[in-house]
Amino acid sequence: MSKVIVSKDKCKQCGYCVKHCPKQAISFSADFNSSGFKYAVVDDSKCIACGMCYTTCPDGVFEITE
Amino acid sequence: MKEIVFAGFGGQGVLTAGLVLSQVALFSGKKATWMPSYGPAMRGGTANCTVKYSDSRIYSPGQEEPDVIMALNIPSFNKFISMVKPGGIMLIDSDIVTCDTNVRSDVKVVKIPGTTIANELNNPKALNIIMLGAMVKLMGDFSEKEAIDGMNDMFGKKGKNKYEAANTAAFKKGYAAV
Amino acid sequence: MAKGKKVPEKILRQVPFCPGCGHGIIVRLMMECIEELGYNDNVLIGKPVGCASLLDNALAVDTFTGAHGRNGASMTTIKRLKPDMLVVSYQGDGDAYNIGFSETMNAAYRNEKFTVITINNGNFGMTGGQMAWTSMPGQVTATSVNGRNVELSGMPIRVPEMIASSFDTAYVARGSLFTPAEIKKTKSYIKKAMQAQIDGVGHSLVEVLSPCPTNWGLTPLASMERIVNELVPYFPLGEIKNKGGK
Amino acid sequence: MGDMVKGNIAMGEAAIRAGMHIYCGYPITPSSEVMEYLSWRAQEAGRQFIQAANEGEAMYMVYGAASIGSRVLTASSGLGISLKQEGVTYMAAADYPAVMINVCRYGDGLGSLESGQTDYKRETRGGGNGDYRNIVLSPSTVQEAVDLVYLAFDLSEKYRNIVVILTEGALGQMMEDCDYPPMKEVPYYDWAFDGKYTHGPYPSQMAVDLHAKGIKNNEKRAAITENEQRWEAVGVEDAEYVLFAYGIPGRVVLGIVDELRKKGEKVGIIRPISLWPFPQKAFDSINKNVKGFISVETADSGQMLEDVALYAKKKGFGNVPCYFISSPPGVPKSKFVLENFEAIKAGKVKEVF
Repeated sequence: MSKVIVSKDKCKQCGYCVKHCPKQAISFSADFNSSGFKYAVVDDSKCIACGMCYTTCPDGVFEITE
Repeated sequence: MKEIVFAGFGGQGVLTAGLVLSQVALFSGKKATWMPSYGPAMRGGTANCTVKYSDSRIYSPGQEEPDVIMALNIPSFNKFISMVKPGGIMLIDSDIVTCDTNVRSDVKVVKIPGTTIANELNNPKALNIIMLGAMVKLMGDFSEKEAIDGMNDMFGKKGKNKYEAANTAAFKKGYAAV
Repeated sequence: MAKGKKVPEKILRQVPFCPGCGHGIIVRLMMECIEELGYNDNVLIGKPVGCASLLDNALAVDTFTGAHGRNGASMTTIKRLKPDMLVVSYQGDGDAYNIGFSETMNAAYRNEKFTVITINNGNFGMTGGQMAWTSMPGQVTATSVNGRNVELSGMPIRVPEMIASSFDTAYVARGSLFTPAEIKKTKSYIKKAMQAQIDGVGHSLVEVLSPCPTNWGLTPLASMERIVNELVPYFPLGEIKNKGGK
Repeated sequence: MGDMVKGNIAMGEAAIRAGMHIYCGYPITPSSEVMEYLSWRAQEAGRQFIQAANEGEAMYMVYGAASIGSRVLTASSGLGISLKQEGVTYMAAADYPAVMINVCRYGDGLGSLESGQTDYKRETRGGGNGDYRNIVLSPSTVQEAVDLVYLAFDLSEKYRNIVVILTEGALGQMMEDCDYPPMKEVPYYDWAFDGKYTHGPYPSQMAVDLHAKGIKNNEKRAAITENEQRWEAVGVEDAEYVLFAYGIPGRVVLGIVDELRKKGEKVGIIRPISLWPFPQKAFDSINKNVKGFISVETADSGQMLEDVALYAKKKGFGNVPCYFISSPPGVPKSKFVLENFEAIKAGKVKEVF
């Protein structure tokens, strides 16, 4: 079963993943990461591990495990 | 040490004639330098080169006070006649340099009808070699055979063996003309 | 159907590009292509002057530090002396099309068998958003504060089309990043460009329309919208030339 | 005995013999024969050759070629070398080796096509922005040009430094016989990019401590200064006047000194072969009671003269007047130099330093 791992401290809050997630499974956190950004949070119950977030992310925040 | 200037207009082969003389000098165990005029002079107008040869180290390769000058057109004669060393020689093609050559009493002007000889040989491009033959005779530093061997060796290395007979004939005519 | 996806191991660290900057995506695509083509241990990337300078120490492959605009020349000799090496020149539009126009065009003119990836973000990013030859008519930049006046500065330059139509090169394409599908297409262009080099077909160039949210004064998402609405109509996407493999 | 060969062509052949892998250049009188020769000779010898769109592009080709550890040569003249300077300073920043031949033409800007020595300051001081020096070697005969080009590749690699062969139009264009050194096949240097990331990151200037690197480079420059001074000296031990001249004027002045000494005049010459490092050790043999130093240059402003004065001071000759003889474009005439020398001796010329 695939799963998404989020490196929250790499996130710069651009929002590309939020926009392009086909399941609307990604939202921004309420708190801030170490760089001061609200970071991407994945709702595992909605995620299908399609990898769109990996594809659109400029900062290598997402890893999809096999 | 001897200093010789070869001067004419571009295409007459004066640079080549000078090179042959320098190569002949090397061939006979001397040191030699060849210094061309270059740049704008290559593209029309007069062309000239300075050849020096010596039994010992040659310091300046440049024009200082030539022992002999070969002039193959009037502008070259006019430009260089004042430069010849007192007692030196001005060698001219009398077919081309038709101006008054009686300019300096301390310089011997040697006139060769080079163009006429070249036409007789049916080889108008050989003017430079004919004049070179005369030059070598005047210098007296190299035998006729030594010079012809050196010349043919040089052209042979450039892959121009096919002109050997014609060059040899031209050289001999010039050598015999003084 | 799900497959694992991980940033290539040759990317050592996150690069400090601005939030939403397209460089991060394009660098990843480039490194994915190098890895997938099996060239991780036989590759040299030409790094330019500009925002891509931030790649310092970020990539675990040989990375040549070029002079501003001149990598078209430097990559030429590297590729000629090391013909089996994959040589990729990663350049911004200011680097490749402004200051390095001569080197870029001359390398293409000679059909040098290396790959150029140019990031077209319509301005000079690193120096603070000045006008580039790729800036759009009317675009406000640090050196065109009233909007680019094409009467004085000419219309935006389309170098890929110039190269494709003028020189006997192997592959030219233009991609963008505004949807996952466009990103995947762009990756396929980069891969085909590298393959053209590997096959010895000739010079290849891929331009990528990329957002510069910081200097455009837009959010990342609005920047992507601008690309769709304003840039794509002038800089059409797709393969411009493909001579095919050997 | 070799055949008569043009200086430019002899230098091209010497580079091939030295294991040059690639030549990148753009033609300019009076250096073009280096390139014309290598355009076919490089291929014949299994090496490479590129005609660039301009001198700057050629220098960035040199930069790329050096980065993968190849032996690379470029040649140009005067203003062409000016165009290369951005690349030269990048090369210095990266500590990349290369050999660059300047067949100097006379003058500022476009200058003339005639032979000159007006680029001395540019070559010996670096030429581009920053804080570096190129090793500069200057031959006075075709044979010496061959030997120095051959040596230059080794020095360049040893010190990871550009070596400039600063010669003149006259030497590039003239012919003399020479013997060539043996043919070398040299592998690419192993410190360079090999595509495998063998040496780890190679950061740009912005990512390194430039001051620390500069201090380290001072050590390199000190080693070069200690090890690489080259010169020819005649008659300096008892000389009342010592003339300084390099390149073609160097051989002309050697002749003058030879002639004067035969007449019993106490005159000497130092002919620098390395211009940077300047051969300051040559001062150690000079007569302590020398009356004057005279720099003879095919230039108007006395460029090497400044180095003569500088090192005279360093070597304890600070009170010895330094004179300048400015020779017009071309090969200096012995008579002209002699007349000027006589005028200096007669006290008719004011010293510059």
